[in-house]
Amino acid sequence: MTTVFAALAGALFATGTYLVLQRELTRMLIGLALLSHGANVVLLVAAGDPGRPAFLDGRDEPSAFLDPLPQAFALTAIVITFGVTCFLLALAYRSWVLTQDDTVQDDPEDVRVREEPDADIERSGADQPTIEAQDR
Amino acid sequence: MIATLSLHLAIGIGILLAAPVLRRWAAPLAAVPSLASLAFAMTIAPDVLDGEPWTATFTWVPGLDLSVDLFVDGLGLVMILLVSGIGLAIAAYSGSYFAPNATAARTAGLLVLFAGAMLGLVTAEHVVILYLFWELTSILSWLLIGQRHTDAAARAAATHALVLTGSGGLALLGGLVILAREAGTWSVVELLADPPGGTAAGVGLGLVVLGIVTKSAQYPFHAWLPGAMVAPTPVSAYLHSATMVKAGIYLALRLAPAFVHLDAWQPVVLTIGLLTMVAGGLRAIRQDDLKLLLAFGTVSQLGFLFVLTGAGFEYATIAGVTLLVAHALFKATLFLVVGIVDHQAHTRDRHELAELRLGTGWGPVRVCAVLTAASMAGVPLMAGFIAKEEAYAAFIYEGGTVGLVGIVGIVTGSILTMAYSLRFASVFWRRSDRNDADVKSPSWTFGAPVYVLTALTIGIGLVPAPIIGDLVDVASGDLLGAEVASELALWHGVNTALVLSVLTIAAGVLLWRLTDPFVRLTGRAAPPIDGYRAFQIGLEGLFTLARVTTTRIQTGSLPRYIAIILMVVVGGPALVALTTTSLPDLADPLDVPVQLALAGFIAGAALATIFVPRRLGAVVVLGGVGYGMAGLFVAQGAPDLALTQFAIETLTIVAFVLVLRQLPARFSRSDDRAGQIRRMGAAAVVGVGAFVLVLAVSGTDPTTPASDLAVAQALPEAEGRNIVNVILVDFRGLDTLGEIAVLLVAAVGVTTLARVGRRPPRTGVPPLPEVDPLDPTTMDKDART
Amino acid sequence: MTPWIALPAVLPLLAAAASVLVGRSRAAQRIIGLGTLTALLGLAVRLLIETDRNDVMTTQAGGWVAPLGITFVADRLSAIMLLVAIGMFLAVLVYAIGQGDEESRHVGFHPVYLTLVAGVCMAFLTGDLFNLFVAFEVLLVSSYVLLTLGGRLAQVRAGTTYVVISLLASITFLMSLGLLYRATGTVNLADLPAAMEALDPALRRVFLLLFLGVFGIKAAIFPLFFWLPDSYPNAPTAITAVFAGLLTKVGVYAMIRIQTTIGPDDTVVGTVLLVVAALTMVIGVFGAISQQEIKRILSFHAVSQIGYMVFGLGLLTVAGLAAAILYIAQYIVVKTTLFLTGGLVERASGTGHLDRVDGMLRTRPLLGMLFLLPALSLAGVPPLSGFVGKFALVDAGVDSRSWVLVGVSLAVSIMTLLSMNKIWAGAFMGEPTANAEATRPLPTAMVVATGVLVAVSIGIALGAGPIYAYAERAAETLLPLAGSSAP
Amino acid sequence: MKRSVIVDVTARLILPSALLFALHLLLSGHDRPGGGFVGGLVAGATIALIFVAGGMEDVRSVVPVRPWTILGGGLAVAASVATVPILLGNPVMDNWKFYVDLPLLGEAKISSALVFDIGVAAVVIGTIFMVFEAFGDEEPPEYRGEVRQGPGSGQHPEVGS
Repeated sequence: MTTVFAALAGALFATGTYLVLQRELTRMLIGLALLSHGANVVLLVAAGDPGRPAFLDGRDEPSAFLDPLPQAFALTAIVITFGVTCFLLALAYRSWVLTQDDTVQDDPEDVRVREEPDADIERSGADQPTIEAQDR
Repeated sequence: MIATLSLHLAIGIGILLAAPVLRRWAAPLAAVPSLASLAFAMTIAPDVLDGEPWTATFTWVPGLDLSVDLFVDGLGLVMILLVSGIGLAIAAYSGSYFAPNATAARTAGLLVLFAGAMLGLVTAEHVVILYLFWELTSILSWLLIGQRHTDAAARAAATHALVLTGSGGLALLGGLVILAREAGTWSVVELLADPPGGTAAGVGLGLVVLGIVTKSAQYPFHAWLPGAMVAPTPVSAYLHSATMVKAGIYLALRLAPAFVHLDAWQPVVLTIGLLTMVAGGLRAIRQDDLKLLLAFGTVSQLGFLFVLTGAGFEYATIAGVTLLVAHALFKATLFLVVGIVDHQAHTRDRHELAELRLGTGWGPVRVCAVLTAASMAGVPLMAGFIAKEEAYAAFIYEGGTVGLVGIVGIVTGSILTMAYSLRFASVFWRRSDRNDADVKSPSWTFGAPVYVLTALTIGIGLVPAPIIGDLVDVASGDLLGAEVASELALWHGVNTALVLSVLTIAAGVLLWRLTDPFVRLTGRAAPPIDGYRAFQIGLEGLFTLARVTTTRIQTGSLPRYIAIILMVVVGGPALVALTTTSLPDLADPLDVPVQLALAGFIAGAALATIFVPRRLGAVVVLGGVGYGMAGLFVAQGAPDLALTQFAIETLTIVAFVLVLRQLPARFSRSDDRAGQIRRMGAAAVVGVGAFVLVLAVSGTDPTTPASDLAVAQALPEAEGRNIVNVILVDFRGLDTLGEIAVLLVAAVGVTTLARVGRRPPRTGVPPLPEVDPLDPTTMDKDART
Repeated sequence: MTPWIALPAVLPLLAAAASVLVGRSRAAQRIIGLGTLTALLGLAVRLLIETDRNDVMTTQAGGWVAPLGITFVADRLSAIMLLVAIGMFLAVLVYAIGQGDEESRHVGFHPVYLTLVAGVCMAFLTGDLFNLFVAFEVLLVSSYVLLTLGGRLAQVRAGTTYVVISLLASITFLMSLGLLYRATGTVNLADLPAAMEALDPALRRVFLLLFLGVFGIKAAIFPLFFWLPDSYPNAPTAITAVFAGLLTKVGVYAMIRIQTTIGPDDTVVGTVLLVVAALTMVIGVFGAISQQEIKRILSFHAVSQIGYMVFGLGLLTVAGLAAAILYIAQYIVVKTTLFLTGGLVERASGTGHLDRVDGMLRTRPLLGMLFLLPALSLAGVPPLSGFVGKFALVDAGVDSRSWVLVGVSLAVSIMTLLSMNKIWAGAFMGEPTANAEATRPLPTAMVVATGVLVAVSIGIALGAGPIYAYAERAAETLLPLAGSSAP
Repeated sequence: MKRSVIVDVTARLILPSALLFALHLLLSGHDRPGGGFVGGLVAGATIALIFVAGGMEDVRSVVPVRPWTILGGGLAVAASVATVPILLGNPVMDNWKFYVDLPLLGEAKISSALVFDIGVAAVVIGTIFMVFEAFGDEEPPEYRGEVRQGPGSGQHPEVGS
């Protein structure tokens, strides 16, 4: 049984990772959602073998229940993911409003550091003239 | 002593803070701590001279055995007298040298702090406290050199000094900590009384020597010192001749008797010291700028001092202490003279100075300049002579290879010293002319420190024994752990040392006459790069290395970051699991086909999200994954979860649709094949990683006490039948509380981002910058004016 | 049972709710924020004193017994972290109020700032890994929102990097929790060591690595740190100060917790940590000396300095851990101060770019001092607090014969000094640039908040004795089995 | 968004029953599937329904309070349940309950869990409301993209504010 779930988790993580590595924010968002589903599958694995819903109606052996604790974890996680997803959507929206572009660009300051190598040395003061230059 | 140090700290900081107010009062105020320190030295002097070192302790971090342990023995007393005595002279001098402004006041404040640090250094008895004050002197010197901070040269020189002495300081710390570990004590005295041996101690000692060598401007780390001459002259006079550069010498004096028995010690010390002495002298004799001449002269003399103080045998130590005193006196004086000249004539170039006429008022200064230069050259009747004579005698007495190498080296160096001293003095002994002077003569107060210090130089030169004899004896004795009677005197009779002195002076005069051809000759033999250039290349190399590394690693590309992070965090542990744990059998029986079908559906939908070309389409397929998950939850027996998943999935899709309607319908197509393959690779690593990790834990079958408790207590204690809900609101209610806080914050963020800067729909009036999308009052009207 | 120790985790949430409700009145929001943080500061002081008396204090949420309900635990480590954190939050809030900008422009600032406080406090106090996950989510979501308040392009871009990578950390955290529960049946930290005993030691190591990786992302260790320098500098100054000063340290805190809980004697992982520490120090400082902008330089240092803390942790000795704790405590203050000063420079000159600001020393000497002291402290110059921390680490490293790490940490401090010199030479020395005339006056609240923090860091240096002793006792509680060794 | 009479009428018909169902889920959550989350979500779904029917204006006119109040109030209630017991010297989020006799419904249980769940539901509803507030408004096309910025420009001045 767990092999199936392990495979499902693997599939969700793989597809999620693939999408998260795209440059379009929308696809990254979808990838994140898939990864979250993957984590929920792991929580389902943690809950163990399928069982009865965890309701106490007096008929069941307690051990027949699906472990309720991971269920509670998953529920909390699902709601949190929802909140964060909404926020990311807003970020994507804002990004679109500002740039009319759905892709994530490289960090401009990193690019600048890469392309303007000389500024550092000047800043360090290493190439400044010194009094020793007067040495004859 | 602690009170004295605190006084330095308090007055130093006070002057810094009140600099704009103090102005001309800063210099007199700066003299106070030095006076206090001298007074303190006088009170303890009788005991110290009787062989009773003064000690004090102040606990700091007991857990790390850090305490401010101080002690003053003979050498400490000598150093206190030098540091505070010359500090006093500098303070007096600064009052005339600087214009009374805030910058000058700040310099004075920093100098006070520096004096305090130096005093701490020479009285520290705990190796870490020694390092502490050592590093403080580096930092303060950095600030002092950089004082004229609008000058690019000053900034560069400050950086250079900081990096070199700072690195040396860290080497020193490393070395001291290793030595202390090996010796099992943090106490300087105990460490030296029973010096550790072995490889580790050797490495530690090497690092300590590295610290000494950088701080005391020995070759090849000397170049920061001439560079530091951009500092105002009082600073140069104090730091770079009399005090800071002596820190290394001071430490060498302390270490030498303990470690001189090591095979490598004397060769290392002699090589570095003599090389520095000769090379510094060679540079000094070709300088036209008087301050630079003195700077290289200082480098040379530091080499001389290092040889003497590091040599480790009795007479060398005595000579070392004597030269320490003599050098501080004459070098400080000479710098002050240059400062006066520079201040009045606005030049330090000997050719330019030769063109200028100095009035009669210059007489005393010129006399002092020549006399002090004579002391530097080691001419009889001067303090320098006494020291050099002792040094010659010491190496002659020692004999052997060390004696021979030493005597040849220091005679060579001293000939050079004689020559550059003459070069310096010749500027001042020219006949001056009448009253139509080009240059205004210095005021009496400006010259006073020079006159006093020169008087001391002559005094010691004439009658050394009464003035410093006891001090030198006690200092050397404390170092060597033996009774020492140095018998310092002007006249020891005609002996080898005296003959050598005479020869030195004669050769020096000859060399001075032949300076120009000699410089031409040696110029060709000069090394291809000098120390400064080497430092510069090193620094550039470091910057280049740093930049290349950084641009390789910090590419700014988010997908790259994600790939690395996921592969490390998921792939790494999975790899460990794969290789070290026993994974269960893959083919375990599958008894619930519904789950298999659902899992297949979910996986298929997940895969499909990759290929759907339209945004909305991809979202709908993603919804399929979510509903599939809900189905899976039902199948496993988790209806609450399924219900929540179902509702959330629906809302998520709605939110997606609301946003995506603004965006283009289709994803852009990229033809980046290599990128696709890299992405697939990363995806495979992470996917397989997750698979392996789940398998790795699937073989375990733990008891779950929390769940059992939840089942047992839900109804009787929490009075709820839905265990999941009871967990959420009772047993683990805090999780839920955190979770709704997340929702609230997300809502805040969503509205901020979605509505910031949105234009009012109908009015057409551009909004004010202060439009607040989150303000409840604007929520209704969309804009506030 | 000491119920009040849970108060720092929930009181700010109540305050946040109140702050939302009084959204129309900025004055009321300020009173709520400052009042709550002042009250928390008092609580934190009390916690510090009482944990020292009792070693460990616990409370069960809702009164439910141990693995069922969530346990809150306060030991010396949590107490010292909490105190420093709340102190920073208070100082930065004062600074932010003085600065105005985001604080006055957005109703959401105060509530979200308070939820951030709640998340951080909860993370320090919880004894339950899933609750730690929730605490992380609370503080992370708050940080997302604070980072992007204002919605400027640079913020949105930085926010994207930050949010996506933080989310990945959260997802992997959740996955690890699932795996852990499956393997051990518990997420309660106190139960973990016993539950782990039943596991294959190899699997135990897998878990340790998993959690260290997850927390390592938040702590910004090599090679998981990339997001930090690209995101932090773009937030409003006050926010960056809290983030760089504090948030990454929550990650380090979690690393310490998990290491001491499930792998206190796993020397293989300890060695891995030491390698990571060395690389983090070096790569971080390399990044710092390559940058031209004050906040970016400081952000790379935030990475580099994490290496020192991981160094202390990786030694797996009481001395190492004590040094790490002392280092973290003093570092949070120092780093926050530096960012605040950087913000003052930006405020005064309109930019933090070293090419465009010069001669601040001439125009604002006081600012020079406010920068210099923490900068030197960061570089470990004696006798400032950074030196004590660094010395403690070096001492512990020598103790464990970790020569390479000792060497690297000393070399990195000189490079740190070099890059501080770069800011000093670039922004403070030199002729004031033309835009110096356009300088704006600095609000008193900003300067005072910064000045107080400088004073606090000096206080830490002076009081290093008792603080180190406290840290040592904290480390002894965390590593009861490892022997401490004297020099 | 165009208004459709059918959708409009349907929405208004479904609305009360949906809200009742949400209330039911909220109150019975302790014993049956449901609870604050699910109740809140269902209630939130009704907002979606109104939105589909009449757009944001209708939503605002139907819901009498502003989302900020719902959110803040919800968190305040939930956080109070956690905080107040500490101030009284009990564990954080201590549970309590009492029973009241209601005229029609008989004995009813009022517990900390119920109060807490109400707070949870309020926050969920508020969040969903907020999402619609954020994205729900139709934007006139002429305002879109006016603050466009080329990619790669680093320093960006106060865009759009």
